[in-house]
Amino acid sequence: MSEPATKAGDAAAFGLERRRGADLLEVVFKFQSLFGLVLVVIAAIVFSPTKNGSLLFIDPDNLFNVVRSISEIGILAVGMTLVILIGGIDLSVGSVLGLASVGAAVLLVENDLGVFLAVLIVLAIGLVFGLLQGVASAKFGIQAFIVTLAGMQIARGLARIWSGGQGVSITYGDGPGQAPVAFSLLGERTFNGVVPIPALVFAVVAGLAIVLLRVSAFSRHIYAIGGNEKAARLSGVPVTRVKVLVFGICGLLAALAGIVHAGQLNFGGPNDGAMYELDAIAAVVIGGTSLMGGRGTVVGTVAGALLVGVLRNILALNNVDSNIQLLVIGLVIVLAAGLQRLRPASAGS
Amino acid sequence: MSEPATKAGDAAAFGLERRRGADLLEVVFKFQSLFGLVLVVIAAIVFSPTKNGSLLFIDPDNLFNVVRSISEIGILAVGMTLVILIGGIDLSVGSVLGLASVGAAVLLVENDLGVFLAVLIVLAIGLVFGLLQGVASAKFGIQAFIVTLAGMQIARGLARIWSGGQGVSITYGDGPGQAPVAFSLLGERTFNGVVPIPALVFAVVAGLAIVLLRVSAFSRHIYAIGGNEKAARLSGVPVTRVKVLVFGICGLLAALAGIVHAGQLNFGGPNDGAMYELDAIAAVVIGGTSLMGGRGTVVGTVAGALLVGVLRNILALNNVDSNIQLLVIGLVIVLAAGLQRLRPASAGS
Amino acid sequence: ALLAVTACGTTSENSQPGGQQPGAAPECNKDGKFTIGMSQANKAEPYRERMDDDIAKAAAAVPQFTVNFADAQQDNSKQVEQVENFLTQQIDLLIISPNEATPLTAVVKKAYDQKIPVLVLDRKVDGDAYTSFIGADNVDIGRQAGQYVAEALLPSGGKLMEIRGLAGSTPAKERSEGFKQGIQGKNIEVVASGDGDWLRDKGQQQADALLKANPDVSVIYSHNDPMAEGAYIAAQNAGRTGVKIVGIDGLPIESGGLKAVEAGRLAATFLYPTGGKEAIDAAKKILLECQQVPKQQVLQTERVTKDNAAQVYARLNQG
Amino acid sequence: MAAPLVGMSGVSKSYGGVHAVRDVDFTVEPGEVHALLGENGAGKSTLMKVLCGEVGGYRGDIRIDGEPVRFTGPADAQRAGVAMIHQELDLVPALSVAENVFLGREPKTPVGTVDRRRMVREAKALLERTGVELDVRRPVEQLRTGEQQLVTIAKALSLDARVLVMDEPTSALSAPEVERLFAVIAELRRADVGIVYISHRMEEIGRVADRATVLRNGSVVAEFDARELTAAQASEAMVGRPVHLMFQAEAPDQPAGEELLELKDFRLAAARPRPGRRDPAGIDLTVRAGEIVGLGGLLGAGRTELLETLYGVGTKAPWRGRVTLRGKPIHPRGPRQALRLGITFLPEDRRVAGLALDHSVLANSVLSIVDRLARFGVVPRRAERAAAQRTVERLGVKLARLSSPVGSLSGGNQQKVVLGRNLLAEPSLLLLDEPTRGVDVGAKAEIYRLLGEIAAQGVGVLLASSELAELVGVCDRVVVLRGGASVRELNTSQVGEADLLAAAMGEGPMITELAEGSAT
Ligand SMILES: Nc1ncnc2c1ncn2[C@@H]1O[C@H](COP(=O)(O)OP(=O)(O)OP(=O)(O)O)[C@@H](O)[C@H]1O
Ligand SMILES: Nc1ncnc2c1ncn2[C@@H]1O[C@H](COP(=O)(O)OP(=O)(O)OP(=O)(O)O)[C@@H](O)[C@H]1O
Ligand SMILES: [Mg+2]
Ligand SMILES: [Mg+2]
Repeated sequence: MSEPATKAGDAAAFGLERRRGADLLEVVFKFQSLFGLVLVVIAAIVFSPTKNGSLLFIDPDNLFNVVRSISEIGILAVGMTLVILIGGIDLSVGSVLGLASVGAAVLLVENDLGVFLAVLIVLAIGLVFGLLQGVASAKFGIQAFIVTLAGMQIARGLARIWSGGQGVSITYGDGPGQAPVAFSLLGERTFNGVVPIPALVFAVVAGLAIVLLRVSAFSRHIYAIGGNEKAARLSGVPVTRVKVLVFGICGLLAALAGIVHAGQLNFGGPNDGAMYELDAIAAVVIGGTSLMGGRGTVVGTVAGALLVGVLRNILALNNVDSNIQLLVIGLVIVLAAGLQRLRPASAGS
Repeated sequence: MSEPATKAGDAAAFGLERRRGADLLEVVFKFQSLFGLVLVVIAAIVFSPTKNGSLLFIDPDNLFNVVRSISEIGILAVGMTLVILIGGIDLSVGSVLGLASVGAAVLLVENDLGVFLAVLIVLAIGLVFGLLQGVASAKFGIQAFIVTLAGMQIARGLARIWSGGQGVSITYGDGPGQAPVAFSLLGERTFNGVVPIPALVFAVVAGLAIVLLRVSAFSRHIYAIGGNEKAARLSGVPVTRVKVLVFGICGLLAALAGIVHAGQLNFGGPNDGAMYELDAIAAVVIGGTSLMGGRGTVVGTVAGALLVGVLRNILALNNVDSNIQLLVIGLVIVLAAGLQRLRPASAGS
Repeated sequence: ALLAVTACGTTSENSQPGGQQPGAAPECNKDGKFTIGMSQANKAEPYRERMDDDIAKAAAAVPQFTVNFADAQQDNSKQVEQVENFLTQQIDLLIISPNEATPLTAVVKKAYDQKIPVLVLDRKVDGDAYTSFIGADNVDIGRQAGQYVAEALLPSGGKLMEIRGLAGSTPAKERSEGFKQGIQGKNIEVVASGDGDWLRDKGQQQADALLKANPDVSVIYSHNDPMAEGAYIAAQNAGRTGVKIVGIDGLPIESGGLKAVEAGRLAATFLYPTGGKEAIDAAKKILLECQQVPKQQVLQTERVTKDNAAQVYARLNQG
Repeated sequence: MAAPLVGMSGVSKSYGGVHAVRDVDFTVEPGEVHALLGENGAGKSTLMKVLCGEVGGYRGDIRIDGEPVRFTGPADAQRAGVAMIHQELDLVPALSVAENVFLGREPKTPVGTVDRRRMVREAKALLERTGVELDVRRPVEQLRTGEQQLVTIAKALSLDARVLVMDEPTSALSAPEVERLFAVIAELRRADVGIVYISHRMEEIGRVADRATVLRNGSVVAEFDARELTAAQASEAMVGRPVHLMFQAEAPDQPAGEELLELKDFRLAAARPRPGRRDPAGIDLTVRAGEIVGLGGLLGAGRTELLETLYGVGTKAPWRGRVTLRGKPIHPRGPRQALRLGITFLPEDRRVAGLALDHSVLANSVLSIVDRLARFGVVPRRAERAAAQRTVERLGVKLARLSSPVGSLSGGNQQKVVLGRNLLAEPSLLLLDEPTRGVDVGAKAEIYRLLGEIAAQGVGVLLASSELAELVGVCDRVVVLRGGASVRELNTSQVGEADLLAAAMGEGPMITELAEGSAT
């Protein structure tokens, strides 16, 4: 009776002895999405142009600009991470961002709603849009790619119809047809005008997601579904509900990104956000999340988004031709993804 | 010992007996991608506007026009089907189409090459581009999505650089700076001016692919890799080689589509083909091919492409507002994909 | 030679109070070295690519100038980011052709407030926190196209169809509105319209179906030349060789509308000048000659038909 | 003396820090059946994968006919006449049986296309050799696990190999198919093929093998003449101590508890039957609290379908007859409802339906109860770890640590993780489908002991198995299914394996009365 227990104990001890070396390696690989980022940052510093003897790249203003510039993609990418973790994909986020930016602008300017109400309505629209996609994909079993490809078109069409065929400008003030000044905060910086609000929103969203994925039962279900959906279902995971909810969250975050977008630009653009979905997916994948689902972290996604942002910034600061930029970014993305592959294979060949 | 054999025989007979009914059903579901098409065609006839008492939609001229209008997407989709069958995806096809159209135009007009040589070079470029992506994905194990996302940017950058930024017009004649008249055939119709050449090219490509997938050992390998890569490898299927080749074929077909594009429009546009990859993927998925790989047919893909083409045509014939078109197309795509799901589930729940 | 180029005409509205103008642009100096940032909305449209080319060409003649180009890929956010990058680089002058007006207003103002002269091309920003606007008027060009159709192509009325630019974009809306004004009261009916997204192949696709549904159409008005070329191919395919096609932009390049008019594929096009050369002229005035520039330079459009196409082409490409 | 057909010497292979195989010498002679024994994770599969070119990066050398070889891949090994039937049934689900059999070696017509007619013909012949008659044009995904196993055997036979490795070829087969396979092995032996035979069914070893080598922790610990080897000896060599094999069937004298699950003429009214599926078609059975009831039957008798249906994941069709749990009618429409009723299910194929192989042992073992562990949606890490640790220790799972991916464990240990997850959910009725498939004797003994323990706590167990010894040894009663219906109920204290087999095959003396007499 005691024999098996001892055996397990032995194995554990044996394991422990081996552990130190393996652990270090694993930590290294666990954070390799961060390494990619670190490498790119180092490259950025090395190649940074100087002005009056100081490096332009590490100017705090510039750094915050980088964060601000990726904040929308970053918010989208957080939601996308969840969707990809369950083995799905969401191509509609860019269009939903556009729809939300139009919605925010129209509700604030044309319908004269307050900021709170307008934001609430727009978030609800994003949530419902996402949930519907989730139902189509999880409940009716239509492939997420195709559902959200259609969703992408539908959201774009809705955005154009709602906006009346033209972008909606947001002006601030108390009069009718003007948005409350509070909304313009999204374009501002806080902490003595240093930290841009969108960057803050992104940080909060990412932080919440990181914590959520660490501690919640919900996250266990997400990973399980991505790892082996059938096993998850047999283990009593409410697979359909979790999937629908994840798509809902992704839609909600896309709407949030759209609100940030509108606030930053004072504009609801029906065509805005085109191709953002690809940027968001790229950030997720560069961050080491597997498109097969079940593996990945939001930390990686944040690193992936920053990596692309820094890369773009340093290329722009060096006035690299825009076509060459396309080539360089393409190559670096492949290299970064290639780095992920160095991870010690876990099982199988 | 003979008993079990007899029993098994009984079971088989029993199975056979049941089979007829099941077979019919199975045939129905096997061709359900065609059913979607049939439904849409019926709808198109019902909703077709009439002119002088005749239905505009079923005018042969219009029908061939539909085929012509989807021929480029169709050619891309055939290659895409192969890639998706092995469980991959190729986002670069639209950009490669643009690159090829530029290449054809530049080689014909600026380098004054003959049609044969120019086409050969462009096809070779597409092939090599595809093969390289295949190597990155199959050999270095980087996810196809990310490799081809990068490839998409890289091909776009190359197209812009090669064309010098502006599109290249193709004029025909014998003089220097003019393309051989033979190339303009791609914009013409044959068989008494009825069948557009691009439609013919598409038909030939699709026909070859259908036959290839039916009879070749190569196709068994493709399905096997998509169905269970490990099993394929253990069975001695040259997995890496097949994958690389499939990406190569996809690149080749994208280049072919680019040549058709240039010939139809008399123009090499570096920005052309944007988003075509999504249309191609949509055609493949509507046609019933699983994005998980291992299941699907080119027949389905052709039906999927035609379905979208007919849908667009009938909406345009009725002068439907373009935003409403987006909504309708989105919804029909989801419905068509939903139809696929009625297929009797294969295993488990 | 430089002046000859502006033969298409420049009306200078000198009525601006000019108080806001950074008349004393940062230490203007004949022998200084200046970096100019050029923020382009996108390089996917031939018109904008040509604008960049015009700027590059004009600047190449000014040894004091270096121009950095950025391509915002039709993305308002990206364009804001790129202007911010220019500010980080501490450029001496900003030329911007905004993707949309309002979204770029704030960052343009930021530059302007930092005493960087700002030249806005083609599409304005809101307010007046910029140094000078140089561009043509989309409503006006649409109106002229309408008037041309009414006068020359359908003098006794008729039916036409419209191939529009990207739905939801400002120029598409303005070119459409202007056109309506131009044909007002002339018994001309727009029986169908489709969105060609500014693209040649989309223009062809739309025209294909629309021509089928509307066999009585005799004129196609397209919001730009590439879509007009696409419509031309569609008309050829449909055997409708009699359909007259009118485009806009008139780019003086091989694949541009001028050549198409010259070859008879398009009945007419309307020159939509890029203002690139004018922008560098203005930059010279501000940075080298310490002069003020007018707040508004509305570039005149010009009707181009087979009669004058070759001549306009030659004129725009000299120098 | 001539060189052996296969000679492996000093072969070692390690994964990271795990020494899967250490310094092993192993030979196979022509016409010999060499059994390879060992606990789960002893390194049997790894050693054979090295031999068959599937695993590279090993130390030591391999000779075929005395010639040193180093295969670059499975295809390379196959060309040299070395083939393997894999433990995991690696088939392509969407391809037909024939296409699977000839995958990678498709017969060609003169014009280079696949000769489909020949493929079908030859595949049919091969399958007949293994004793099943299947439509070889059917996709493999529609086959039962056992049938799939026969397809992999046919596939290996088609290679005409000189060395054939069989890694647990019978784990999903019931008695008649096993007999058939033995006949095939005898045939191969006569053709001088060298065979390596791996199995955890000890009683098979003495019947087929000539020689037996035992691995423990990657090293050879013993070699026997298999013909004289008893199951007890083999087990002892593997585990390193005597294994009092399972069945201490001290018939649970405790009065059987209340009636837990009761089925009366249970059947599904499916609109149209799915080919190859054998949905419940008239089943009567009772499981009392504290009782282990076996489900016997041949390949395709409908055991799996019954369990799946009871767990709410079977064919979607109206239920007919009576299904009650503690007297109340039940009809779970999904796992969550079943779990709420206190029913858990251990699926037959752990890799497909049981585990996320990439994920840690920790994540896999607590999946069913994270909801319950969570407070306000937050799972306390310590509680999670503790629960996993408890399970791992209780079942004696051999692993490096809780965070290791479960896919890196040996098959038997993977199985224990799934069982552990079931137990954590604290069921009152446990549905087990082939719970010891691929599990070594030692672990089997532990699992049986555990089942006894759980049953003693008042849990009812319904256990489907193809191993007659297991049914007879572990269960209190066995219900035999045939064609989706229950045909016999046997009391295991009064009947043996032979009776069971006879009942399953539908022959032999009518002993129903006897069984019924004892059951009621
Ligand atoms: N791909 C791999 N990565 C890491 N470890 C592995 C891998 N494959 C096997 N192992 C380890 O090697 C050891 C031997 O495994 P192997 O599969 O050879 O055992 P086995 O004797 O076949 O067991 P079973 O009877 O359960 O099939 C185990 O400890 C296992 O965890
Ligand atoms: N045509 C089919 N389509 C889908 N699934 C099938 C089909 N045929 C069999 N199955 C699946 O195969 C499994 C039954 O096979 P299994 O290997 O359990 O048979 P068995 O154990 O030999 O017989 P038993 O039914 O007695 O358990 C079930 O999970 C069932 O869902
Ligand atoms: Mg094994
Ligand atoms: Mg079974």
